Parts: sequence; structure tokens; C-alpha cells
Amino acid sequence: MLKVEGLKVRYGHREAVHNVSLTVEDGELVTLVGSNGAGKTTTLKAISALLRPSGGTITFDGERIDRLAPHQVIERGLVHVPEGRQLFPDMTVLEHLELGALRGRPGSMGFAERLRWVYELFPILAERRTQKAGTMSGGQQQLVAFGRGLMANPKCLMLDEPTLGLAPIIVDTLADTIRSLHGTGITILLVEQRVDLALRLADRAYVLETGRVVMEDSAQTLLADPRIKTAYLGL
Amino acid sequence: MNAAVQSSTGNAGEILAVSNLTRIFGGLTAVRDVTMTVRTGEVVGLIGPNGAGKTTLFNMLGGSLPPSSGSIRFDGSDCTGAPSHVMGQRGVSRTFQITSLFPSLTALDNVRSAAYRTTRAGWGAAILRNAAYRREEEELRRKALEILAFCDLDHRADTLADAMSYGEQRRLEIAIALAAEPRLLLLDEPAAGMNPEEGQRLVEMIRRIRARGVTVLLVEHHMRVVASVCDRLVVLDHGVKIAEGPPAQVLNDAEVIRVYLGREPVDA
Amino acid sequence: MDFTVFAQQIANGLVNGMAYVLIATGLTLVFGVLRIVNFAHGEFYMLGAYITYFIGTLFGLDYLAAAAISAVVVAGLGIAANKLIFWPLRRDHEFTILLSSLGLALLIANGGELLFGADPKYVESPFADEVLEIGTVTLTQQRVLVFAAAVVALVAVYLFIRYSRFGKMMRATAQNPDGAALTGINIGLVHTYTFALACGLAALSGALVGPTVMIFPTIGNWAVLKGFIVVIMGGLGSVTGALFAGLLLGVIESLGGGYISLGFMEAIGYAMIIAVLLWRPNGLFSTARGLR
Amino acid sequence: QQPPVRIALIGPMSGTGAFEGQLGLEGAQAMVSVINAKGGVAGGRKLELLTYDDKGSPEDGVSAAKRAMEQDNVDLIVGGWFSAVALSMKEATRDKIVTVMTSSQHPKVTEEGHKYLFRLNATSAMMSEFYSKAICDRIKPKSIAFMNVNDDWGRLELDNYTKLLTACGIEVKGHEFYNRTDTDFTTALTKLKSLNADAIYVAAINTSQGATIYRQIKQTGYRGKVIASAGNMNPKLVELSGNSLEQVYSASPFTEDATAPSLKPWLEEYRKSYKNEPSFIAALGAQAVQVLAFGIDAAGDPRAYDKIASTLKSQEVPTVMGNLRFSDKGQASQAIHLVQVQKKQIVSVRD
Amino acid sequence: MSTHSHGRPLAQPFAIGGGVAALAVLPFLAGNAYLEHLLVLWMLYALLALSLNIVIGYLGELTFGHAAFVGVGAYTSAILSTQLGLPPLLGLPMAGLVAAMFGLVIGYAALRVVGPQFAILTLGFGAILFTITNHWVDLTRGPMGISDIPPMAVGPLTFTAARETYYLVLVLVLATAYLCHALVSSRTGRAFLAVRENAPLAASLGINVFHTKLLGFVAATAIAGIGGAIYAHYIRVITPDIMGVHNVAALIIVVIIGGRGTILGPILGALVYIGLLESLRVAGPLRMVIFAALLTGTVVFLPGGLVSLWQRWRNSHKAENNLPAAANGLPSTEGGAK
Ligand SMILES: Nc1ncnc2c1ncn2[C@@H]1O[C@H](COP(=O)(O)OP(=O)(O)OP(=O)(O)O)[C@@H](O)[C@H]1O
Ligand SMILES: Nc1ncnc2c1ncn2[C@@H]1O[C@H](COP(=O)(O)OP(=O)(O)OP(=O)(O)O)[C@@H](O)[C@H]1O
Ligand SMILES: CC(C)C[C@H](N)C(=O)O
Ligand SMILES: [Mg+2]
Ligand SMILES: [Mg+2]
Repeated sequence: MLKVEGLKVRYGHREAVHNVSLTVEDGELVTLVGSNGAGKTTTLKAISALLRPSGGTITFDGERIDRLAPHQVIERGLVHVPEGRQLFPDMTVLEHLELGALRGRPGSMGFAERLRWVYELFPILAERRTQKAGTMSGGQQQLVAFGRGLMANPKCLMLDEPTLGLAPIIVDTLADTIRSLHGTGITILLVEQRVDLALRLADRAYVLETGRVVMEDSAQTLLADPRIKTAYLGL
Repeated sequence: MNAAVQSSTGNAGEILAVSNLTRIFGGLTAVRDVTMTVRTGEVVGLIGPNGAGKTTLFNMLGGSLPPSSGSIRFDGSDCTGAPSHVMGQRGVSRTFQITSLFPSLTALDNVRSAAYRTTRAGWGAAILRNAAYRREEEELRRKALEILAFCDLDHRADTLADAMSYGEQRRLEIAIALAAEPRLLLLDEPAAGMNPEEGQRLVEMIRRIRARGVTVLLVEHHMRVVASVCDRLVVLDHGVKIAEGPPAQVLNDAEVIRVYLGREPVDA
Repeated sequence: MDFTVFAQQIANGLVNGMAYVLIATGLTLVFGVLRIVNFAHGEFYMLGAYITYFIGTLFGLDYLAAAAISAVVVAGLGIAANKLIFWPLRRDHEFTILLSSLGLALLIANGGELLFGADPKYVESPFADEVLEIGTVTLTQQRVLVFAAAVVALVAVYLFIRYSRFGKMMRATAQNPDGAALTGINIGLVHTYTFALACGLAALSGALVGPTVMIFPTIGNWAVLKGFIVVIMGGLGSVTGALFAGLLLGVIESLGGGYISLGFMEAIGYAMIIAVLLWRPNGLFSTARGLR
Repeated sequence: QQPPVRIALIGPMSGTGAFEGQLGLEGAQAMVSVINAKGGVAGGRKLELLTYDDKGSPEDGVSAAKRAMEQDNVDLIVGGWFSAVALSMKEATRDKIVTVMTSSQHPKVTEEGHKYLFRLNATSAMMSEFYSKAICDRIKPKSIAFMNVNDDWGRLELDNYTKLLTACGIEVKGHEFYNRTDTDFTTALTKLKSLNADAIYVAAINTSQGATIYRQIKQTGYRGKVIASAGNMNPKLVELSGNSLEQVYSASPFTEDATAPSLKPWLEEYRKSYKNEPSFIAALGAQAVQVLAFGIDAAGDPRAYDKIASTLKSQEVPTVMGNLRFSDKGQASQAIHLVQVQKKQIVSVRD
Repeated sequence: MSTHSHGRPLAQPFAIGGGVAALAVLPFLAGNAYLEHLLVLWMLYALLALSLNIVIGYLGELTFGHAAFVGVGAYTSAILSTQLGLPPLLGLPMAGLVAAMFGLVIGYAALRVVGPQFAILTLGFGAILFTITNHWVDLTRGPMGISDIPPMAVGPLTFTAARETYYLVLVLVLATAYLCHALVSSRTGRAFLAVRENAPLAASLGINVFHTKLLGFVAATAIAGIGGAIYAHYIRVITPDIMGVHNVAALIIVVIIGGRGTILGPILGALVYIGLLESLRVAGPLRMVIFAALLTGTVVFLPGGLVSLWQRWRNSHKAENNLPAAANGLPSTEGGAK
């Protein structure tokens, strides 16, 4: 479904991602792990067209998307829940959710139904629907960003550190949500620093280091890999 | 003389004393009647569900948000409502939950700029280039590099803060806070965006910070970090302190598990 | 105090103020949505007046039609300016963008001097010299038209921003362009529409104010300054704020000029802005940043 | 081929006074063409005009004069359209180069009498002496209020006319100063209107502000007389002011129906080359060129400044506005006429 | 380990020494008085731009009021010398002092707000100063301006000609450049940058944001006042126009086109500004149009200002390195081409 080949991305003169190739099959949950500065965020941004790659190709559903604008990528059902939340500080929670649905694909659920679903997943969003996002706590904001992404009815969801700043109890909820999204057939590309969690959720994983893919395997295999254990899990 | 020392430190060993602190936003009470103390040299963890009021409490301690009521004593003197720069001058440094650094300066300059509190040679000295100035600059540079190395960023000394990845920026923030040589360091989710291995390095770092004589108040959702570095935990829920005590005890408290931890007492 | 004169000065102030409001509304849109301090805004005002003049004299169209066409043409020019200058610079530092708009302002003003000639021109309007007596107050029909047309335009803009889907997209783009892009908003389109709307409004005010004064290529200078003052005083991005601030400025200026000192009229206006900003640093109608 | 004689024309080419500068330049250029067509000056040398922009500002005027002298090494200078500029510029060119000041009326320009300095326009004292008589005897308002530009000239006008008109029994009810950059005058005019003076005297230094003021006077509903300051009437102003200048008086040394022999060829040349109607300001440009050409012809060399100066101070110079005499201090004496706008034409009023 | 702190230790003093030497001989190469006059203007603009750069470049705030302080300085010295007969040499520090006093009062009020609000407040204060100057005829002669201002004199030396004045201003420019250099390599200057980059964080580190900004603002206005006084004694006529928006815009253009937050930037910017406007005279009526087009084009293609050209060049010569911090070898002086 999503195929990245030979991706290169540069910031100014410096190349941050050199030659990354990865594929995510239909309905698969793939995770991308790597230490700080490895290029995970950069890769996702390139896929969602926030950054323009300097080399390589990106195809989604068989179509080249590396020359599109971000809104065109979303229209095709590829939705990115970004690192750092990227909310609209003076807009309310509800407005965020409405905007999320604005360009989404029509799906089985109508807007009202979808809204109810998101509210059920994260009751705090319902409770705070008229609060301005800028005044919410860090974790609450993270949920707004996630909820906004869900409202777009994604075919493929890219999550950049979705558990960042969440209390353990909410992390569990979120993990359940991701699992059930995956269960309903949504394709997911997950970037997550809670590597153990990510590997337990995922089917397959890529390990990124300094802008290159250094390992690629089924999540279970990697979870057991001693190199992963020492480098990422601190065991 | 002894008396002076006594009075300036207040209750022996108590660097921070918060009593009945409350903050109200419109109709919402974000922090309600919180009383807690931190002793010199301690590492205290402040945990609680999202929206419990941890950051709000930090904002009040750091002086960027005036409390609605209650009082804050730092180092024996009343600091309630003191502005941010006064708290900074007195030795309270903090990191912010939302990444906050000097974006278009290099890592090294971020740290050097942050050392304001500990340097003396101002514009005049720089114009004269006297010995004291040169010595201090040399010393500052050395110290800044040392702090960068301490935070595992020495290889990034010349990188613009803006051009760093999220995790690196989080470490740079700690470096910035350390450069002020604080007496009390407030860390708001420093491990966010770090993987468990990096989290463990952070634990090491906090230990070394404490070894430097800095008292630490830590907000964190990574229980492994919290459990392994904190002497004591304070738990907030809906702005109210619901538990306090050593990690082993607090993390097994039924109420804390119910509102905060969920199924697993200590997640990895 | 002579009530007739007082009422007359208030009326003068309201009309002048409404012209400020029209100019400021476009500025506040561009500022609120795109974070651009557009110094060239006054030049679009100038172009609005000139194009109305040329359409009137060259094609013999009547004033109202000329004004409408002028607004559309200038909206198009605004789109072009956005494409060539502001869009490519959107990720640059605000000072850089500001300088580029300053450059554009100079370009249009001096280009205008070259193209339109140094001689002042007069936009003929059938309403210009028709005096209307409302009670003891004397106003020309043109001045009444400035007021009325501005009210209509403002209400339309306000409703558009407040209640249309596009308005919501504009506000989102204003507050976080990257976030907006990731939400599926075509921020390029938002930029384009915003510029078109802003420049169209500027041109409209030029076309409306044109017949009350003489026009020459540097009339944009004062327009943009007045516009900014109103924008800031009203609160960045706030259309309602611009309305109140503009009218207030107009009235204070004419009362200050009328009763205190004409020479210090502008200074009195500025003093008021200073007072307002020291009292409410974000302007009359602002709680925080972004378009409202 | 001999090198051309290079004359710097320094004037307001941009800003609110740009139109005045343009008129002056056109007038001078037309005269240059006329003279060159007749074979130039000093035995066949052509005249060449170099244009400089003083933006109506004294500082820029000084800067332009410096550039003309030091960088471009011009032979002679024409400038000083606005008094404020003339007053500063005369110091920059003092005793260095023959300089002809044009429309500025401030007496101080020729008060000291620099060696090489000449000024064409009548001083405001000369102007007001003539014009105030006409106001007192012909226009006869009982009371008057002033609407003057806030600069050297506008302030001087107020002083002069207040004195002169009070002397003939006209009550001065008040005045307003407006700024060179103002575009709207309703506040000031509302104030003036409420004074209920018989007439409003307008000292408008440039065409665009002038036209706006005349229009807005009518638009405020003022029904009294309007009097335009001396030296500032031009066809463009009349055109732009709509009907509001109808029957309004002014004073001017220039009339198209005058009999000076050089007037006709210049008018023809001017009309051929430019779309503006000939005006006083344009005529001053032409006159400046004529004066210089006369001096050069007599001296035989554009750089023989002493000789040029003494010629001009001793002989009568024939110009488009009749024969001109310069005082020892370089001040010209021009014949001033009363003019009136009648059916959108500026006509001279002769008894 | 890094080339960071003081650039290449040897190359830099040489470059600076060479530059100063070149500046010193420049008037002898000019050839005529007018070119020397242009050199003076260049240096004057450089001086004023350097001062404005303290606010725009180091404090990161935009001020639309800078020309007003230039005017205050110019009028102070002009009035003192024409009405009280004070020697211009004494007028110079007085001009700086009075401008700084205005800076203190205005800064104290205006620096409570930031960003566009601050810009408009300074515009407002500037406009009020302009209006007062324009209407207080008894003191300032209003729109008529003050003429016959005596030239600057130091003992027996009078600075009537351009060449002498050039050296006078050059010395001041070099001094100011050094002052700025000292500033950014001091604790105070680093506090400026911290405030510019992130005021809440700076405050949390113990920096009094308001005082820091006020200090920078007052220093900038003092230098502006001195520059204004020199201008007055050089041109020898001043009008309220000196405080007008034209000058405000010119100074901002110079700083940003050169490269804000650098020392070389404003000096280069002034050169380009004066030089370009002058050489475009050949374009006749197209002059300002071409100037504006070049200005806009430069901004679009070189958003970091002229000094960023040098950065680009350096970058292309050390590929695969981090973004450089220093534009002219001076630490921390870069505004960050963000
Ligand atoms: N805006 C930028 N300008 C320049 N370089 C950048 C920029 N953003 C990121 N980089 C660099 O690109 C590299 C990859 O960064 P990226 O943010 O993709 O890492 P990451 O894998 O997401 O790390 P983290 O886990 O810390 O978020 C890093 O070296 C970083 O310094
Ligand atoms: N400026 C504000 N206006 C209104 N409500 C606010 C404001 N700031 C914070 N709040 C609310 O106060 C509560 C406490 O927020 P705070 O940021 O302190 O939570 P937190 O404990 O740090 O949570 P997290 O772990 O998610 O960061 C939240 O419900 C939040 O929405
Ligand atoms: C062009 C004229 C109106 C100039 C005016 N006479 C003056 O002395 O300034
Ligand atoms: Mg990342
Ligand atoms: Mg928090």
C-alpha cells in the first residue's frame, strides 16, 4: 500500500535521510524505531509531503505521491498524526475534530457517528469540547491531535510518537485503540519511542539509524534480538 | 552568624515548601490546595494523570504563573508570586513540557546564554577585554562544553538548536537548565520522546545532577524512570494531592493504580 | 460648545474612520491568516483608486461599475503578488517577509508614478459633489456611500470568516500552517483567497475614497500606516476590532483636530493608540493571537 | 561640435509636489528646445538639462545641488521651487555657481544677495502687496479666514495678509495650518466654516492638495468666497477642482495672452510636446532657461560666472513673461496680474 | 574541537585589519568631493544601522521609531549650537544623552509589549515626536527646519569637507562595531540573544527580560542620537523629515538587506543602499522602480541578507558540516536565517 524507495531528504545542505526504503502492506502495522535524530520524523514528514524529498520515490496505493501537496496526500486517505501535536491553539477541541473531518474520505461512519466514537475513546475530549486547545495539558493535547487524525477516516495512518506525554493508563487505552484500528483493517505506520510497546503491537519493524535502515524484520524477531534489547530497551 | 544561616534556610534541609497552593482557570481549578515540601538533595517525582495540574504547579513554582492562593517558600524565603526571572536568579531552573530553547543559536551558545546567573563579566568588561573577562569566557566555554558532554550533546555543539531532532532538543533543554547552576531543578517530562534505553541514560544523568548538589523535582510519565530515580513521589489527580511517599509504596497504591497507572503497576 | 460643529466633526470622523476600517480589514486578514505585515497593502489601495479612474476615463464606464471591476482586477494582482513573493517566503523570518513587502510597496508606488504620471488625478463620481443635509450635518453622497458600502462589505467578510467552512480553514492556517496542512487544508488556496480578499477590499476602499480627494501614486503611504494602527489597536486578526478601532480613530482624530489642535491631530490619534495598547497590550478585541 | 552647456534642474520630481516639479521641467525643457532649435547659446553650444529630484525636502535639495556641482560638474543650476528647499540650497551653492531660483517666494532667499544667486518669482512681500490691494478693493470680503500650508511660505503668507488685510478693514477670523502630507481636510474646513468668515483664503503649495481643498470647501457646504493664494493658479488645478474654483481669484505674473515675443514659440513648443496646459510654474522654468541663456550669450562662456552675474544685474532680460530686471541682490521684478477662473479658464482681469 | 569561538585565529585579525586599512584609504580613491560625500553618507547610514541592529538583530524586536531618535539627536545638537552657541563637539554627547533619555522613557512604556504591537507603539511615539518637532516652531522652527548649523569642530579642526567628516564617522562606526562585538561576546549580549530567541525561557534563567530590552533600546537610541547630530552638523540643515517614515524604512532596509544580527551586515547594507541608489541614477525615471525590484528580488532569493552569501559560500566549501553559527567570524552574532 505504502512504498518508499531510496528516499533522501535534506535540510539545507545537510542530508538527514539517506536512501531509506520501506514498504507497508495493506492492513499491516509496521513500526519504525531508532534513536533520537535517526530520521524517523523526517521520513514521515516526507511521506506526508510536509518536506520535499531530494531523491527517491513514494507510492501510495500504486500512485506516486512524492510530488503532491499535503492536502492531496490526505485526500488519498494517508493521514499523519505529527510529532509535536501541531494544534491550533485558539480553536476549540470540537473545531479540531471538525477540521479533521473536513478533508477526510467519506466512510461508513457519518460525521456525528465518528465524533461519538472519538469521544467514546477519549472521554476527556467530550468533556472539554469547548476548551481552547492551547490551554490544555500536554497529554490532553496529544489526544486532540490523535482524535483529529482519526476524524479523517484514514486508510493508512502514520503516527509519530502518539504516546508522548500520556499517562500510563491512557497509553494503554491508546495501545488498545491502535490495535483495534489495525483490527478493522487500517494500515498503520507507527513511530514510537516505547520500543517494546511498538514491537508488541506491530507486525513488522524497521530500525533506522542516522538516516539509514539498518534492520528490518518481523516485530517478534526484533523484540527478541539482543541488539535491540541493549540499544533500545536498555535491558 | 549561626542564626543567620538558620533563618536563611528555614526548616533545616527544606528547600521548597508549598502550602495550600491553588490555581483556578476560569471555572476550572487546575491545582487545588496542594501542600508539599522538597528537601535539599532530594529527587521528588510528581506524577498524575493528564491534566492533573503538574505543569500548572511547575508554572507557579517557576514564577511564570501567579497562584490564585496559597504560598511558596523557596530556600527559606517567601516567593509567592515572584516573577520568573526572580525565581531564576534565586536558583530555580526548569525545563518546559513543550520544547523550549533558543532555536537559532547553536547548542553551545544555547548553553552559554543560559549561564547568565553564574557569569559576571558584562558589556563593560567585554569592551575592556580585561583579564577577568578573558578568564571568565574561557571558563564559561569550558563549562558549557562540559555540560553538553554531560548531556551527550558534545558532538552537536555547533548545531543550531532548531535543527536538532526532538530527543536531542529535550536533552539540550536539560543542558540549558543546568547551565544556570540551579539549586532546584524542575524537569517537566524530560523522558518524553526518549526510548527506554535513553530513559535509563536520563536516570543516570539525573543521579549525576543530584550528585552535583542539585535538588530535583521531576514530572514524568515513564514509570521506570520515576521508580528508579525518585526518592519520593507526590501524586496529583484533578489538582488534588492524592498520595505521597516512597515509589514502591505509591506505585502500589490502589487509588494511584486506578486513576493513573491502569493495569500494570510499573510499565516498562 | 456649538452642537452643529460637534455633530459635523463626529460625522466626518465616522466617515474617515470607516475608510480606515476598510483598509484595515484587508490588512488584518493578511496579518491574521498569513502572519504577513504587508506594507504593500496601501499600494493596492492606490491601485484600486487608479484603476477605477482609468476604467472610468478610458472606457467610459460609470463609477460604480468601474469600482467593482477595479476591486476584481486588484484582487487578481494581489494573487500574483502572493504567488511571486509571499508564498515562496512563507517559511522565512517575519522581518524578511516584511522587507519583501516594503520592496513591493516601493515597486508599485514608483512604478505607479512612472505609469500614471506625476499629475494628480480625480476619480469622477456622480455622488462626489452632491451634498446631503442630515439634520444639521452636511455630507456628500460619496461620503455616505463610503460608509454604507464599507458596512456591507464588512458584514459580508465577517460572516464569511465566522461561519463559512473556509473561514475555519483560514483560522486554522493562521494558527498553525503545518498543522493545517496535515489536517488536509490546502494552505496554498487559503493564501490565495486571503490575498485576493484583502487586496480586493483595499481596492474597494481606494475606489470609494478616491472621489473625496485627489489621487496620486503615493497615497498608499498614509493608508497603510493608518491601516496598521487600526489593526493593532483593534487586536490582530480581529475584524470586529478593526471596525471599532477604525471608527474610534477617525472620530478621535476629527474631534482632536477640531477642538484641540489640527497640527497635533495625528499626534492625538497616536497618543490614543499608545494609551489603548498600554492598557490592553493585545488591542481592544484580542484575547490571544490568530484570526477571529 | 562644441560641448553642450549643462544646466541642472533641481525640483520636486516625486512626492506631493511632483506635479509642480514636472510642470517646471516641462517649461524649461520646451524653452531649451526653442533655444537649441535657434542654434543654442554662446556661438552654437547647445543647452542640456539634467534633472535632479529634491523631493520637496531641503536635505534632498542640498544633496542634489552637491551632486550636480561636484559629481556631474554642471555649468549652472536652476532650482528652488519650494521656499523651504531654496533656503537651504542657496547655502550649498553660495558663491560657487550661478543659480536661478524659480517659484519660491520667501524674501530671505534674496535678502542677503549672494554673488551668483538670482530669483525669478516675486517675493511674497511683493506678491501680497499687489494682491492684498485687489482683495481689499475688488473682492471686498468683510471678514476672512486662512487655510495655509504649514511651511515657510504658508506661514509667511498668513503674516503678510493678516497685516495687510487688517489694515484695510477686513476682519481676520482665524486660520488653520495643514501639513504637506495631508490628504483630507474636512476637519480643518469644518472648523473654518464655523467661523462664518466672508471668505476663505487658501495658500496651497501643490496642486493635489489645492484641488482637494477647493473641492472640500464646497463639499462642507461653505457658501462664502474663496480666494486662491498668489502664484498658485494653474490649469490642472482648475480642471481637478471641478466647479469649485469658478469665479475664484488669484494673482500671477503669467498670462497666456501677454505680448512678450518669446511667448508664442514657447507656447507652441510646449503644447506640441506636453499634454499639460501652459502654466505659471512652467513659464518660470522657461524663464529660468532664458535668463541663463541670456547671461551665457553675453559672457560667451557658461563658466564666466562673474560676467554672467553682472550682465544679469545690469541689463533687462526679455522673457516669456515680459522683460525682467534683477536687483543688485538678484531679485527679479515681475509684473503681477490679477487672474480669475471664468468658465474653467484662467483669464487675466484688467480694468 | 570546533572552529567555533574565534574563527580561524589568524585569519580574522588580518581580515579586519585589511578592511580597516581599505576604509582608511577610500577617500583618496574617491576622486571627487561628491563621491566623498557619498562615503560620508555610507558611514552615517552604517552607524545608524548598527544602532538599529541592536534592537532588530539582537533583541529581535522591530522598531518603527528609530528615525525619531536620530532626529532628536540632530535637533538637540542643532538647537544647542545655533541657539545657545554650544560647540558642536559638546553637542554630540548631549545629543546621545538626550536621545537616550527619550529612549528610556519611550522604551519604558513601549517595551511592555512585543512584536507588532511594539512596532506600532514605537511608530506612534515616533509620530508624536515628529509632530512636536513639526509644530513647536519656537524651538525647532517647525517645518522650516534649522539651517546654518555650524560644522563639527574639534579644537582648531573643523569638519566642513566630506573627507574629514568621513574619518570622523568612520571612527565612530568602528567604535560602534567594536561595541557590538563586545556586546555579543559578553554576558549582557548573550542575554539579548536569549531574550530574542525565547523570552520565557530567558526569564526562567534569571534574565530580567524587560531590563535587558530596555538596556539595548536605550543604547541603540543613544547611538542613533549621536549619528543624528553628526548628520546635522554635516548637512547643516535639518527638517522634521529626518524623523519621517522614509528614514525609518531606509534604516530597516539597510539592516535587513545586509543581514540582521551581524556586524558586517548593516555596514554592507548601507554600502549597497547608498551605492545602489546612486548608481541607479543612470536609469533615470526607472531608478526607484529598478531599486525596488532589486530589493524585492534580493529578499526573495537571499532571505538571510547579504552576509548569508558568505555563509552559503562557506557552506559549499565545507559540505556535510553543520549550519554555521557565525557570519563574520564573530561568535553568536548571527540572526539565524530561519
Ligand atoms: N528543521 C531542521 N533543520 C535541520 N536539520 C534538521 C531539522 N529537523 C531535523 N533535523 C535533523 O535531521 C535529523 C533527523 O531528525 P528527525 O527529527 O527526523 O529524527 P527522529 O528520528 O525523529 O528523532 P527523535 O526520536 O528525536 O524525534 C537529525 O539529525 C536532526 O538534527
Ligand atoms: N490557561 C489555561 N486555561 C484554562 N485551563 C487550563 C489552562 N492551563 C491549564 N489548564 C487546565 O488545567 C488542567 C491542568 O493542566 P496541566 O497542564 O497542569 O496538567 P498536567 O498535569 O501537566 O498534564 P499532562 O500530564 O498532560 O501534561 C488541565 O485540565 C488543563 O486543561
Ligand atoms: C510652487 C509654489 C507654490 C512655491 C511657493 N511659492 C513657495 O515659496 O514655497
Ligand atoms: Mg522525531
Ligand atoms: Mg504537563
